[in-house]
Amino acid sequence: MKGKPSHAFSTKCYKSDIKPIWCPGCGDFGVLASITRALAILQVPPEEVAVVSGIGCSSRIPAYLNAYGFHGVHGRALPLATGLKLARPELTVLVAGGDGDGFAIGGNHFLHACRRNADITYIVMDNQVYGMTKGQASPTTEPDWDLSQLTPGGPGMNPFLPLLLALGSGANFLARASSSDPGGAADILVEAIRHPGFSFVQILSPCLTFQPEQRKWKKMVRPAPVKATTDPVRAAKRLMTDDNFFVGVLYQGERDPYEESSEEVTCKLDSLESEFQLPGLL
Amino acid sequence: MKGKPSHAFSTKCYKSDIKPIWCPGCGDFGVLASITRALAILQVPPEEVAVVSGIGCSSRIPAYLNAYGFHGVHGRALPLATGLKLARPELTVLVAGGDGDGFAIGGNHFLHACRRNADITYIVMDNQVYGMTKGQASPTTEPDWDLSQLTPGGPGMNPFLPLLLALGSGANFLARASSSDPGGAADILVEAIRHPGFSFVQILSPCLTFQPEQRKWKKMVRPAPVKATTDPVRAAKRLMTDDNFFVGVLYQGERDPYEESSEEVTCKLDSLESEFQLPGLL
Amino acid sequence: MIQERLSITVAGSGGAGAVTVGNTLLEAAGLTGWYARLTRSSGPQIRGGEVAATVCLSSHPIQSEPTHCDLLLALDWKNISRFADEMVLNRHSMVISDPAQGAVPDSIRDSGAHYLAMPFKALAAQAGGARPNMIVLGVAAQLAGLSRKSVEQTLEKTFHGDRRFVTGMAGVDAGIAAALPVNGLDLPSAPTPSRAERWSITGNQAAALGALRAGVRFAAGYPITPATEVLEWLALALPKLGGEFVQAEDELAAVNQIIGASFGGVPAITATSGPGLALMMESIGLAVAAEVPIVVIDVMRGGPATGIPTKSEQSDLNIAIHGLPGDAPHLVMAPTSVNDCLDTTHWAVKLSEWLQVPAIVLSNQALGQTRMIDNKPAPREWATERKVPDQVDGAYQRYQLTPDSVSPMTLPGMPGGQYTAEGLEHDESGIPSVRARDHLHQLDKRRNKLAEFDYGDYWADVEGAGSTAIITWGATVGAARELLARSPEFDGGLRLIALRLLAPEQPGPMAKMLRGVKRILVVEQSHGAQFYRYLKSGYDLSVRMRSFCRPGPVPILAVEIATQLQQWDSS
Amino acid sequence: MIQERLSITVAGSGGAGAVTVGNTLLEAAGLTGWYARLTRSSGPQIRGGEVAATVCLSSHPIQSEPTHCDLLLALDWKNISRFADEMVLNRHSMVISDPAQGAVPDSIRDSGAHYLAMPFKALAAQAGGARPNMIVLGVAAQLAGLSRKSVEQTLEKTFHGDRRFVTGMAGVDAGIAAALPVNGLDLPSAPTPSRAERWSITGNQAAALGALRAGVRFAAGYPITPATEVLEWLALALPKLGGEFVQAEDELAAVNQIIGASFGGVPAITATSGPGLALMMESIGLAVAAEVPIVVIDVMRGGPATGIPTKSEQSDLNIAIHGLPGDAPHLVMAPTSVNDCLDTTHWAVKLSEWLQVPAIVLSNQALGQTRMIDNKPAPREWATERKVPDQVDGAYQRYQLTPDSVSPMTLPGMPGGQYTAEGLEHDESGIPSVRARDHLHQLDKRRNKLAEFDYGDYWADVEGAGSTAIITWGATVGAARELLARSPEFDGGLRLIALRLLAPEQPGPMAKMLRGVKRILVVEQSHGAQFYRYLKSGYDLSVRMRSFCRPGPVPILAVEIATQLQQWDSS
Ligand SMILES: Cc1ncc(C[n+]2csc(CCOP(=O)(O)OP(=O)(O)O)c2C)c(N)n1
Ligand SMILES: Cc1ncc(C[n+]2csc(CCOP(=O)(O)OP(=O)(O)O)c2C)c(N)n1
Ligand code: SF4
Ligand code: SF4
Ligand SMILES: [Mg+2]
Ligand SMILES: [Mg+2]
Repeated sequence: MKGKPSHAFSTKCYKSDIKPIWCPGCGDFGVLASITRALAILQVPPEEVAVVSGIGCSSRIPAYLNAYGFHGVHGRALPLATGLKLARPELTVLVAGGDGDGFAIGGNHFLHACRRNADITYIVMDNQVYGMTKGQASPTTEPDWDLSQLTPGGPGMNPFLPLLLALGSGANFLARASSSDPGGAADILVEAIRHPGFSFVQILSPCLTFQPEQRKWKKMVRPAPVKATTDPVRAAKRLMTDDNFFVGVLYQGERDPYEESSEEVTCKLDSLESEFQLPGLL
Repeated sequence: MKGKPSHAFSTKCYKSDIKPIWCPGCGDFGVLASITRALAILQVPPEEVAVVSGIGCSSRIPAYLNAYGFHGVHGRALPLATGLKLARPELTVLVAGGDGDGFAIGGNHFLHACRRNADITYIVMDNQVYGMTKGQASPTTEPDWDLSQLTPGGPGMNPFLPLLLALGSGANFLARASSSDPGGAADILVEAIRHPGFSFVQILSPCLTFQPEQRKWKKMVRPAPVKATTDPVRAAKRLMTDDNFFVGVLYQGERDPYEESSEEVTCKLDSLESEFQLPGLL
Repeated sequence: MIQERLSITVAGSGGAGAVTVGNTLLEAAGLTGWYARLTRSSGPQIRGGEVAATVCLSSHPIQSEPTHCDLLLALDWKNISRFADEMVLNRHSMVISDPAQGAVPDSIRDSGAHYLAMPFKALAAQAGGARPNMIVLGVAAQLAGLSRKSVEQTLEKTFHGDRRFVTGMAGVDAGIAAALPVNGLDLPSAPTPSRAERWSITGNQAAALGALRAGVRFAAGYPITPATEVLEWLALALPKLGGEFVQAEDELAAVNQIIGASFGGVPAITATSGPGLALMMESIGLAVAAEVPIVVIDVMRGGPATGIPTKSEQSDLNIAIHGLPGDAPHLVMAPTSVNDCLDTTHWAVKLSEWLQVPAIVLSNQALGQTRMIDNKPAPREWATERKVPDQVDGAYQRYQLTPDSVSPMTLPGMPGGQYTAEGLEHDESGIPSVRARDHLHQLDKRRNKLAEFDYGDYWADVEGAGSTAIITWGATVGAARELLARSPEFDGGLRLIALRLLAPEQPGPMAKMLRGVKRILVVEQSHGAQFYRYLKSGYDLSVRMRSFCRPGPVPILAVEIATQLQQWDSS
Repeated sequence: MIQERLSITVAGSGGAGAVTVGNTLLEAAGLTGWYARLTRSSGPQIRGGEVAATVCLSSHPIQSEPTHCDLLLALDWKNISRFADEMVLNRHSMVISDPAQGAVPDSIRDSGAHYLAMPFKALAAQAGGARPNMIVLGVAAQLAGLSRKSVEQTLEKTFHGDRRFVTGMAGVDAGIAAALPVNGLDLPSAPTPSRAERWSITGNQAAALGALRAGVRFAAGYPITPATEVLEWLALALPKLGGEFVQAEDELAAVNQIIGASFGGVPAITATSGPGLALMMESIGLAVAAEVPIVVIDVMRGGPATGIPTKSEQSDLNIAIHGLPGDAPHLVMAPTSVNDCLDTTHWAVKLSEWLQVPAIVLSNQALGQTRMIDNKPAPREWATERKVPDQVDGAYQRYQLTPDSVSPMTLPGMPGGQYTAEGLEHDESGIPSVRARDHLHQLDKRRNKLAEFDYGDYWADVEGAGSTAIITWGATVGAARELLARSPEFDGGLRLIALRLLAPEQPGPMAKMLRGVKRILVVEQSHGAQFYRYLKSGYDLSVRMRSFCRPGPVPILAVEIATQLQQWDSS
């Protein structure tokens, strides 16, 4: 099997023993599997991994992993993870959550994380719906999806293309994966985690409870026909014209990651304080 | 003179008698002039115009206009204007503010306003700095601008391209103008206001106090060499490769504007209430 | 104590159909002339998790939680312990389960409840493939004395004519038959069918309706448990009434959208819960400073932080009253029952419009998500409309100082009324000002317009005339009301004071209500005694005062209040 | 009353150089052994607006605002009325202006101040093209008794060796000469040069320094007046100390970034003002629930809403204490002087780390943006470090119930310590739970760890032993302190109680401090008596209590407090 780990940490080492609250058939199970598998491929010790999330069905994932986790408030996982990564650069920091958490309430942090380019990996489990609150339209919901009472007749707006938004705001590693192929998704995650700087992976992860049509996704996803481009203009064109079902790494640029200050102490606090000292009396 | 009004409302009709707090030479004076001129061209009665803003030097603009105005809190002008427009569709609603207000704290609403496509015109007076708080880097500041103590050595990140972000989130009318040419800017604003749905105009508006180099902008701006495209892919390419000094309408798509519900009353409240009525007793 | 009501809980894992049974019992009870109430409790799972539906039947309107469960029907025992805290079983209770689902858990066996085994699954199989929950429905109906016909009519509506109706009724009949020989339930007296108009409504729906009655024609919101249904009903109704609903990108947007709409002259509302309210506070402060009327409904859940989203508490009182930066007087009010969500919201809109100030309405999960069969309240009227001038003569001053401190407010479109609504401190015309005098004048104005308004009697309900007062608010009022109804025997008698208007304080009216009161028990569902402390800070209550506070998620019961009073008596 | 200090205001339109004069006077005074203080007041303009710089000199450390202005030097009269509220002129005052700038405004003429005309501009022209503000500097130095040498040394530093130094000194000399014949200023006694270490620092800088002394090595923030300088100094210092500063996209991001850093084990801080604090509240609640230590400095300005960004007030007390949804105990503290910003912030970090809870530090514009020449406080030490286990044995429970209710906290990287920090209610291991028992246990824990901790004497300062107590906090402490120093004559004597720890309340220690007190005046700079009401709600103070509250932007003076007490005496 591709990417099967043969080392010290098995995929099981990364699973906690808490039973997920997810509905039977929820795509998030596949995402969970892909993350544990990716970590096993990377052989990073569980205690050196931190997984940060917001609120949503998908955002419950940290507790299901054996790693340090933070289940924060709705929409703020990216800044929390940014603070963690800049304070503790040696950790492997993942952020995982939903399309509502990331592109509705959390949209601003998404833009700015792409621009800032701190070395974290952002996994969005995109089911085009707010699952946790029982099925409302999210920013990636189709205009004619009419199953929510909040948007009778459907939201009536074109969905966001998250990968395009990320590209436009400066992200440097863009990939799409599918929860129906945890092995394939794991390989993509491995690349994303290895990528220096911010990496963004959209994982199509069906919500069969509120988006029963997504059952079909499994058959619709297929590998991207061409390799990842390093040209943002070409990437933009691809993202604006593809049908959202190509999986794989789609763009990988070379912008330098956000530079933390060195951890070296170059100055003692006392000498900084002396700035306020008065010179000797006249 | 191009666009000179010859009708009932002169540009002066749209000016209030409050003296701006702006520094001498601030680009925002030019923007103010372009707005009054555009309104005079459009001959919309002052009481049917509403100008909404957030906080910043630029966001002070509503009070300098003779129109209904709302000087709200930092970063929330777009949703406030959206609510106003949807509640009162017959008004001409403008939003005006700065790059900090719009792309830092207000970034999420910017994305969602582009997607929602309500019929409002958003004018960002971009000076690549937080003027009001005495000069910190904004999301459009160059990476090496090192005049703020908050970002010693410069922010070190690529600036956002606001027009590209708007395109990526679904905006349908994109233009750039310069405060140094209020007449030209006015003509662009006229087109923007006439455009059905959300229109976004980035006006380069120097802050000579904290960005003295922007004095040069006047000489750097020039009309875009080609006409506005209607093809988003082509627009993306242009926006990703231009030097940010082309002015003019750069993209105009044809997506339908956000549809308010009709103002017609199709049902009386009583009959809606009857949903809760119990059927007669058995 | 005479049995006045009957409480039936049906529990089972997700998909087993406990909720269908609960809904059917409620509707059938309504058809039979009972007052009824349905609450649901579920685990964190969205689907497939365990759920408990509790139906309470009574011949009188229901105010509060049942003190114990009369009948527990367990479709299975999976995760039943999740509900243990919320379900009081004692020797008056009867528990029925299918032995095929395993042994009765210890906690339930030890409760002293009378136990009965009934092979739901086998009975269902015999009844032509009905689902076991239909057996349970039949058993419950029979034991509660609900007619077969009322169940039939309800099921028919639910499944409109579909096959499930026929097999369902087969199951129900089998259940009825199985229950016939069972005795031991202490049935309340059957209801006297009444001609009063009844309705079946949740607090969240009632709040939405109250807003519409008050003239709200714009709403915006971001989904959040347990407030989403307020938004859902508004989204459904507003377009039909010529209004508008917007699903916002977040709460920051939602509150600003309604501020914009209201600035445009359209009364506007949003609904949220604690975390969303926190995000709205900065902009609610803007509405205070710029004097724009808006209403924010906070359907409270367990806190702090994400807390317990699906359960009830009254712990957002602090933030609702004190959560704005600066000195920012505004209205805070709270419905005292499911039905009262209607009128309190209606009133909130009317006051907010009149006073040009934001109103926060504190509902909670226990009110918002409980469905009641109750008397439909007669429509109320309040004559307070927004003060909009017919026309503008001369120089218009938006923030003019007036005798009642409310300034006429022009609306966009009105010639000569142009002004800029301002979140910076300003002078009377709205021009920003840093001068001490302008600041003081506007602060005085914003305080006085609220403090000097006469809110009338509706600000609080008083019941009884005893010398021991129970002061409480919100969902907790029901338990206190029940105590008053049941226990007039307390030494000196009881008096209930239920505040509907929480802020601003009403020292004069409160003093009147307290005449003859010797001691006060302050009852609330919070951990930090938020209400008690608020009363201490805002009123000069010169009698002995005690706090009884307890956090959620379990509702406060009349008996707990009684215990507190008894302890006080004996201490 | 003996003149103990001297207050000099230099006013002029932007670009006229009033601030340069103020800064130079401050530094020169420092070189001469004076204690000094510089405040600035400006209009809304960013540049080119009018500005007033006020320097106060004293032979003793300065606690509070001057009661009046001894010397007003007006470079011009443009918009001087903007400062009218803030500048007390009376018959003890002297006003000097250049007649070429027009007539003295009525308000100033009517104040009774002694007036002197001096042709600044003409003198400057004569003095080889110096700017008029240099004339003013010379005049001020001469009248204040500051040596030419001290001015020269300061100007040399400012202009380091540049041409402006030479022409500047020519102007200064001309000013000194012009002032020689002037008499009429009531000079305070000259300072006794002291060997104590002095420094020149603002409250915002001191707060930043206090954080660093306490071990903060991560900060994030979004600029906002008047808090930005806290962030600026941190941004400058942190990289040199191996730490990190991030300019965030907004306040929602800033507070979450520091939560993330602190979760990683690095003590972290942010600074903001009212509007930004409001945006942070939801996530501060997260830090309460997940038990992550963070410190948030709120440099208060005038409220509500955008309010008066450049001026001071104490009106964020309500939101700081009560602004979180749910029951969310946390620390709120406030420095009592510019210097005390250092130690209070230091202490806040230490307590927050020990108690694993957010601390909100309420500074304000009057403390944060005032520059003082004062004694440098001796370093303080607090031994409270975060409880991090050396290693983990067996199953780690992040939210374990312990005797002091503080649970050991592992840090990422520590093997076996993996857990998920949780904003949902949870059990001891951190697994989400909706059970009443878990909720109660965790609520108790979060309350008790704060309520049962011994904060020692540092929680409040007490001065005097009189029977009339003044209870106050923050920037207002200075005025009360001054009153105590000046007016021991009040009947029964005065006692000052200055609270540094505002929440949680300390009923025991407070009762001790109040022994022998017969009445309490609660002094604060808010419109809504926020502090008074908070004291009433949280303490059982059995003596007579009165509120003296007044909003900003003008600081509260000792004399106002005295008047309040006198009125009380006579009522
Ligand atoms: C401030 C705030 N607003 C709203 C909510 C309610 N809420 C919880 S999860 C959620 C949406 C979840 O959608 P998504 O992120 O797509 O996750 P999914 O459940 O689909 O995996 C919402 C609106 C909240 N918890 N906090
Ligand atoms: C919630 C909040 N955070 C921060 C501020 C402080 N603030 C006021 S204006 C501003 C930035 C203004 O920049 P921009 O929008 O570019 O306007 P400019 O002054 O450059 O025209 C900031 C950070 C505020 N008023 N409110
Ligand atoms: S509701 Fe949808 S997203 Fe949530 S657990 Fe169920 S299937 Fe998954
Ligand atoms: S600071 Fe800059 S943006 Fe603000 S008024 Fe001055 S020049 Fe204009
Ligand atoms: Mg989703
Ligand atoms: Mg700007």
